[in-house]
Amino acid sequence: MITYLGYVFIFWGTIAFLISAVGLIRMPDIYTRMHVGTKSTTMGIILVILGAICIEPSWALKLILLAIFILLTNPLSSSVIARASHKDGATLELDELKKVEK
Amino acid sequence: MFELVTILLLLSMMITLYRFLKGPTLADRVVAFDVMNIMGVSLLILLALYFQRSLYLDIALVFGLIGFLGTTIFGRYIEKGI
Amino acid sequence: MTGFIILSTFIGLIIVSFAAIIQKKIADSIILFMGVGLGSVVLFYLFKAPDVALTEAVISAGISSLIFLMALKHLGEQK
Amino acid sequence: MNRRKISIKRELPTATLSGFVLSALLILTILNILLQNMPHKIETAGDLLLKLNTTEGVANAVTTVVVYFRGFDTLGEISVLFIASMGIGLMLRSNTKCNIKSESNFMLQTASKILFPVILLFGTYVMIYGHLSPGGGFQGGVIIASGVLLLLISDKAFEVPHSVIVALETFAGVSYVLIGLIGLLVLDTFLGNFLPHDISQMGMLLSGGIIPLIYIIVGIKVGSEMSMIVQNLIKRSDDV
Repeated sequence: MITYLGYVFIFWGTIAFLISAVGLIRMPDIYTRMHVGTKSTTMGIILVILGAICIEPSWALKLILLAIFILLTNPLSSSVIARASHKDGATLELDELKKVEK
Repeated sequence: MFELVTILLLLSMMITLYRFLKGPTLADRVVAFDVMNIMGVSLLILLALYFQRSLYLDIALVFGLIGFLGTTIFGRYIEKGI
Repeated sequence: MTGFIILSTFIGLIIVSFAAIIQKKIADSIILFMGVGLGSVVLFYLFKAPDVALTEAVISAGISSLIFLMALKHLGEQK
Repeated sequence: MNRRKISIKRELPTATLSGFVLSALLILTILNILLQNMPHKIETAGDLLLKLNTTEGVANAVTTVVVYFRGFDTLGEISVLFIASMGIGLMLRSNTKCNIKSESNFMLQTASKILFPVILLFGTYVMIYGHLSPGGGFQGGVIIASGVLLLLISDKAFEVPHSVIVALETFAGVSYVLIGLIGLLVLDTFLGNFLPHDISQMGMLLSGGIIPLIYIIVGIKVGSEMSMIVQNLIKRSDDV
């Protein structure tokens, strides 16, 4: 029974990956792509790890350690990319605030 | 069940590969590489479940811990800091 | 099932490595080379060689890209 | 100077290519038939190594080869890495400017101080458990060098102290040869396993005899050499 629960978790995790991959193509500029690519994959990997814990409860220690590593390092890379592309001079494609300032 | 999940994961990796190959600037490619890194970690977890070997999780641990270093180095290169 | 994953990884690896050759800028080639490293880790893992996969993962994650980028900076970017 | 343009279609010999493809398919079919008719019970090299593992008390077949049967080759590989590190240091020594232009992200500065001990601990885990799980001295050393690399690209003022690196490298090299010579005295082979190793305890941490010790030494040496290479590439400002 708990195995099926685990597979349901993994299924929703892969759906999150699929949403992230489609958004990576769909979005127009680098900032929105970075947003889509990092938020959704964090949720996806956490769901996959939860499912794996449900399927094999004896591996729980290593998998929780892996989840902690991912939660520590994933926001870091997104912030580094955002700062780098801002310094490189990337602009927003749909900038609503520019209309307000005019 | 395992087949469905793996095919979904491979499909999303293929879609990400399009952005990885096409991406107009270097930063787009780096973002796509970061996403593919996380997808690769989850593919390694699924394969460890399929082979029933808990030892194979060590490689996923390595990717989870130091996989972000490549992204960081490229970020520092794009902002001309390194 | 394993054969299907191996086949799709092979096809992706061939496409990425061909794209890495024909790029104009060298920095683009380097990030595509990192993708080749990721694919080969999955491939070694599927062939049940975890030692080789671990070594490839450790090398290609951090050190390799730094060495290539620093060599690029030493030599100067060509147009 | 107008060279005649040759179209790709005319240049490609299609008949020859299709001939190649057909012959390759034929060879593959013949190989497939031949391999199908072979007897199924073949004693591969992996099975032989697994038999040897039971005599040495080590669960990882690669470790048995690398440390027991090719221990002297490992010494040679370490010295090759040392020569590479020395060459990079000598070539980049004359240029004494810092290569890092700007301060890094605030998040990166904070996170590197949290992540560095975690990476160090994980590298030590990969080193010590090398005889039970995938990994070993070289991989653990490179993981530690990656932690040093994270500190170097996040902090502008950080620098690996040169004297510490020299002391660690000398200690590791000398003790590797000393352990090998003790094995030569006691058991008549270089790197003989003179510590107790029970077969009944296979799978435990202390079942490998001198294997974890050797892997720790190799990891210290590889880690210090790789972090020296990384620092020479990034900073280029060693004042020796």
